[in-house]
Amino acid sequence: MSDLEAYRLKARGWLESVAGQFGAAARKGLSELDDLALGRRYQRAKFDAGYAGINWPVEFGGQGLTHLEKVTFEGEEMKFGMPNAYFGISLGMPIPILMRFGEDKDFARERTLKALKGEEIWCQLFSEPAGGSDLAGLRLRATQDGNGWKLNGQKLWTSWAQYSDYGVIVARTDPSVAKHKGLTYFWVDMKAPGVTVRPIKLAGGDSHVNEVFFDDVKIDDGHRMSPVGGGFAVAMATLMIERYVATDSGGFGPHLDLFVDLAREIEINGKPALADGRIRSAIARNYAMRSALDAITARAMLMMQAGMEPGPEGSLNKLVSVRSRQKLSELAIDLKGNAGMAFDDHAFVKADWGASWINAPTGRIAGGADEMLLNTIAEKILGLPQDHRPDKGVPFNEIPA
Amino acid sequence: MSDLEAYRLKARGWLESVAGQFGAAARKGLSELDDLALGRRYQRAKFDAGYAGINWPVEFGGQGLTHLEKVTFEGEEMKFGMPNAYFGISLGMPIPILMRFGEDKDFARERTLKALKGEEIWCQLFSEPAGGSDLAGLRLRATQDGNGWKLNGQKLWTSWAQYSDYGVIVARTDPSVAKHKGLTYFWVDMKAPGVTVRPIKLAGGDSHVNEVFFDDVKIDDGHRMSPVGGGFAVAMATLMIERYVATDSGGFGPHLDLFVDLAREIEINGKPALADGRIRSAIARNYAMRSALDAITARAMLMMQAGMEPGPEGSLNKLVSVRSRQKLSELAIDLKGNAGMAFDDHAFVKADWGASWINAPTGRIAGGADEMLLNTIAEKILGLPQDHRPDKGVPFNEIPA
Amino acid sequence: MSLLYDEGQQAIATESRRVVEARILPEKALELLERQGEFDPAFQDMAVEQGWTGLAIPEEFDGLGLSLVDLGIIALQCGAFVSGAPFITSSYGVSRALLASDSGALKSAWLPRLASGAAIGAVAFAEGQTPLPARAQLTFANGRLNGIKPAVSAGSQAHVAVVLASDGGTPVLAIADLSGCERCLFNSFDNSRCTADIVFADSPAEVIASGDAAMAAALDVLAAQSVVTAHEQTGGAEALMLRARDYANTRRAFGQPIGAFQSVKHKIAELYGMVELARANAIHAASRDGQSDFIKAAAAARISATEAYDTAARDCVQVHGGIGVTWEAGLHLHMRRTRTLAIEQGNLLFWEDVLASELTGVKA
Amino acid sequence: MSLLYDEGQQAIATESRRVVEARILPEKALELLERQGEFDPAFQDMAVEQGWTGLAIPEEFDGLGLSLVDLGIIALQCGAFVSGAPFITSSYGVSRALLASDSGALKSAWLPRLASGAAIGAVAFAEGQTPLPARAQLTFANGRLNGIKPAVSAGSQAHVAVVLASDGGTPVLAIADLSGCERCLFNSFDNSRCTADIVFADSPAEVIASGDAAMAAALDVLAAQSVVTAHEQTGGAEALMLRARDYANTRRAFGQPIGAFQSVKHKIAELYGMVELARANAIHAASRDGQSDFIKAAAAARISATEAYDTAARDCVQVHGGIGVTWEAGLHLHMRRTRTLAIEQGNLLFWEDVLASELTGVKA
Repeated sequence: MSDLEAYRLKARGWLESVAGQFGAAARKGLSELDDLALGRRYQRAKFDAGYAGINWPVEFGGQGLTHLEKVTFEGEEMKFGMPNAYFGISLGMPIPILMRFGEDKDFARERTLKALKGEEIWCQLFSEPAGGSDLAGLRLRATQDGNGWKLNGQKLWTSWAQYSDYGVIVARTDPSVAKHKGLTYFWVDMKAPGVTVRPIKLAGGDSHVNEVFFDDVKIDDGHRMSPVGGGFAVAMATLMIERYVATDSGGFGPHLDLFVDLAREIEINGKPALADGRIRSAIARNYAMRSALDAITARAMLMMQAGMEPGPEGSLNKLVSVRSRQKLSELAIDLKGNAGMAFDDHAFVKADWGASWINAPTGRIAGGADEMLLNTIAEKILGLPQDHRPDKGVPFNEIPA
Repeated sequence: MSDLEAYRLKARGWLESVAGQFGAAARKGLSELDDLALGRRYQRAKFDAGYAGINWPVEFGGQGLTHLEKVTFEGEEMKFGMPNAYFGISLGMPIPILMRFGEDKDFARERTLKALKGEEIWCQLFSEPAGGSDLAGLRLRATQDGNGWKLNGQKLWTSWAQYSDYGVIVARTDPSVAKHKGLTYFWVDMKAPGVTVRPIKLAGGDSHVNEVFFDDVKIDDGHRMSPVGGGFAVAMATLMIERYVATDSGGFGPHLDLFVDLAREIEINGKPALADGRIRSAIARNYAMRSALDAITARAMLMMQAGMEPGPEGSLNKLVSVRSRQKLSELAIDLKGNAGMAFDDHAFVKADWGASWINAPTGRIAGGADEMLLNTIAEKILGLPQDHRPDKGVPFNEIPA
Repeated sequence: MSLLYDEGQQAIATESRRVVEARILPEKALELLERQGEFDPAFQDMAVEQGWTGLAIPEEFDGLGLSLVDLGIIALQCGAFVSGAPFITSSYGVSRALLASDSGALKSAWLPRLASGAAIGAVAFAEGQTPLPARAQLTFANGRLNGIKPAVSAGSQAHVAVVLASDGGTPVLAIADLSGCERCLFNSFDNSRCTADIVFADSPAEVIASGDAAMAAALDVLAAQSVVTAHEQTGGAEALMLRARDYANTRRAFGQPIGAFQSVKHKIAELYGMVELARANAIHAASRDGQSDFIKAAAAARISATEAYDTAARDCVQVHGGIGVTWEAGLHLHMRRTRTLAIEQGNLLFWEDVLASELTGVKA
Repeated sequence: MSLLYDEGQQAIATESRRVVEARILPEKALELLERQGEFDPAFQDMAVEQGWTGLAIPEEFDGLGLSLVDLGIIALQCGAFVSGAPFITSSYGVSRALLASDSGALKSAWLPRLASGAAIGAVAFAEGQTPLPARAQLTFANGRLNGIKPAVSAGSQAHVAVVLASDGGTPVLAIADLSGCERCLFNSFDNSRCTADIVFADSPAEVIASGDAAMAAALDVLAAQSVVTAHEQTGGAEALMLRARDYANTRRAFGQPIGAFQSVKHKIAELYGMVELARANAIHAASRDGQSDFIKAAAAARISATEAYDTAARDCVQVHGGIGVTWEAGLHLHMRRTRTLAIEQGNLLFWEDVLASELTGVKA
């Protein structure tokens, strides 16, 4: 048995031992605040058991293991519906960036430890009303203020900002140069005066994303994590991490077995749905698609084990999975007929077809819309031309709004 | 019974009376030249029976009836597989343009009569190697030559040029102005010295389109059918006619009943294919799509009868029909299993799934590629922005090739 | 009936659009999503005042005696604004069933009340995912119904229902006064449809048809409701297509309106095509009411309209990006309604089979 | 077997691509379209010389004793150039059937000849559109076959065939020397597959397996051939995707490369996705040869690869516009091959059912 397989079994053992305390069943019916509190306790338990910061340096409180152990643990963890969503962004992007780009190492170490223990949460303040897909088009201003800075403007779609202690932010420090050249990267105290967080209710009824307003928020120049005007590069580095750590965030929704179980209970024109060619075709084609993505992931793991760089096909996962999940979830609901109209607002995306369906559009937009992913494949992998972009090279303050 | 219905019955009666002589059965196995000869006799028979130039002015040898009688006759004619393809372009675009824009009326009348009788055939010389979708990007030059013109260059995709006596052509008379401003519209004698026609063999094996080379072909200024530099407008007028007269050119391929008949003979896993949900779904969805297009056409007819302008939804026919035909033809071939590999190069697109399948891509490209049709819908009907076109307004000879 | 709207029908279209647009507030619809079994009274008032409740009921029963084509025109406007409650469709379904009965008493008892809007009707055929159960769990004996009809649209509000029940194994189509019936509410993703389980406990009912005639009459009611629904879906799809178009023309990214990017532009053009196909089939089906090919035309309309509305909801949200998935933007009102309308009157699996059986003579 | 090619396998990939690219001429393929029953001898010579004919045959029978993964690598290159004749697949199918038999005599009679390329094999299971007839029309009795196997790939050239026949209602899998059998040619859209009807008239044959064992062995052979075919389809799809990419980068319209228009750009990006899914499933299936989930993996590979090749053919031609539908451009070679490969080894309807049965335990 490979070391990795041994690690997997040990991890599953621990997860099973705490599932009763933290798992899907334990969370059922909890208010979001109670669920968050449970989540903090779960994160602390992970830290104590050595499952937090698995592939992070020991001096930052991590375990000093590899990406493989991390992915292995997350693969197992996914099955238990643990309350870990609140820490996904925090530990996914801002903290790694802080470890890498933070000037004050002691501060970085202290923040990292508290984040790993679930005591502090960080958010990522990138998107704005004017620019969803267009990261370089940000408007929020940071102006020189003594030997510090003053932030004014608005961010949008900031996940978990309402529970965050700190955040990383990209701001425009020079509007007179081309749009991706005038940005700078900082960290901010989310409790600082002038920061207002307004949760945004989403189509499914929940509110994990927020509008964040900055009104003369003063920050010390020590908060700067990039050269002045060098923020775009750090922001891109963050997004690279995002692509790379991207574990299936709801991706396919419920497992295909759940669809088979559902269809097994149903008759179409008095015959078993599982004997109907249309349902059989849907099952077969979904299985083929999922097994292909599994094989791509498995091959990437083997390559990493062999010290190779996995191929770009890894980027297909989100594009393929969420789109197919949207249609399969619709079919699952329709299959149930009138009974399909029953709806549980708090169900989990990976366990319930209604939740999977209502949240699918968010999945197709957040973290790179389908169209942006196709552009990336076309341009970065296949070398096709970039789209026409009239604002290319134009000073930001001369681009017509 | 409406007059139109009476006209339809009379037309069908006549068509049935000559079907034995000219119809699909009579054509089976004929060489293309023999089929053309038969076609000329059929066209003459139509002329004598009063079914040629149905909606054309009487002084040009037409019947002086309306577009409705024309469409009604064509709807009936389509069912008999008559050899009329050779005259479709000729009578569809060039001759109407000649009637409308030709300076010399006697000449126009004489040509029109001979074309209506099938004695002469006209072709339309628009597309070139450099520009399929981009009509204004034409390169073929017409240079002043005494008080006439000299043509040099190449045309491509010219239907039936190999059998044509005359053609209408768009040539560039001024490369120093924006691309759509330097074009002029002429007619040419296809038998003139310097004209070389090379048939192009297509994927299905047949060759109804051609390359046409012009090598110092001299034409009199009387051949000019537009102001110098005003050719683009006349060309667009021609294409407008094309959209408007567009009768189902193979569109859906074989009738859906033929698919049902095929499936009726076939078993899937020992059960009738017609009881298989996948086949039932394909039949139901194709029927829904076809019945919708039929309803759109029927409504357009009613509007024309009521003297109204039909809606733009008429433009959907080609886009929707050929795409769906491509996939249904594939399914029909696959359904037959190994037997589906048998292939008849000379079968008719509307009677044979193999012919329908192999020629479908041509249908999706000729007379407006899918992508161009979608652009037209988006821009002309919905008012969405035009694509970025870097060559807009740039003098033709300064556009990078 | 003609495929071409006459002047009167064009007037109905314009007027109904005007009033729906003026009276139906999206904020109200958003509120109702979080309340079970409630609907927007403003809509019902408008429907009564405009005479929509009696539109397709014969004049002898105090209706306007207009056709399915006319009702479709109203439904299309209701669909465009995600309004309508289910009554436009369900009360019509009940009136259609009543007109199929030969009891003058039944007709005069209910039709005038349905026409005036004093009574709301519900059609309770489906059980689980079977739209037309030939052997229903709901039983009929000695003039009494016993059993439960699950998840009936309008069920929480209806005064009268037409039900498909089983009389010792023989299907019967019956009319029941619901005043004595318990309604069990549950949370749905589209609560304003007033969907509820209806409990029949020795509830009196009168038979309209039985045996094959009952199944045929039920299918006719379901088909007619599908045609009304197809108009509603077409209206919704068109509204989404236009909303995507307007957003694509104003929202800018990378220095130009996003509508200049073909991925957006062609998505919307494809929606235009689907909307026009759906419209053509819906009007065609309505115009075939009473003809031998009505079921076929209704099934075709059902398929095109469901495809169009489902695709429009997916693509319109996608074109909007982040703003499209917010609660306030309300695009999810359409998204939720797509599933409701895809399920009410039977899902596409059912209608594909109905149509395939008509076209091939082979049963599923 | 691993999902990851080792150095030896990467070498096979590079080398096989090099020789196929050098030796296989599109013009030749175009010629062959118009000749019935013929194939490109240059290909067979190359296959022999490169040892492909014996690649997956055990060394004790003069083969190289390599795996399905290795054969897949070759098939992918063949697919990229629409080459291959059907022998790579069909001779392998026969050798696999032979290895399943327990007659040493049969094995040593045929396997070395198949390995050397001296003999060409054909797999003749299908009748009409039934890929695996449980009650074949072809009959077996007293060591003799009687009947016709229609449209057998490689049928016009094969020396030996493995057939599915019926022995008084019991299915048998048998090996037959074809020297005495008449072959009836017919025109197909992809003539170089050497497809022909094979006529058995008291033709001697030896049984490899009978009853359920025969059906199981036949399905195993079909599945293994499907995995080879899936690699061939993946290679074809990838070649078309890259050809569309290259054309879109060079061809200009409206003043820019057409690849800058998202309708073109995204079509090609989608093809990239389908190609990678197909590749992943094909390699995965090959690596599961001999495992209990092999049939499932093979069916998944069959589905992804067929979808990818079909879509790539449609879209690559569409991206090319007019030039794409000319005879000379030769894209129709791929287009024709998509249907051949979609039909050989059984169409998707068949494989969807095989996979659905495996996943649900419910038969079609």
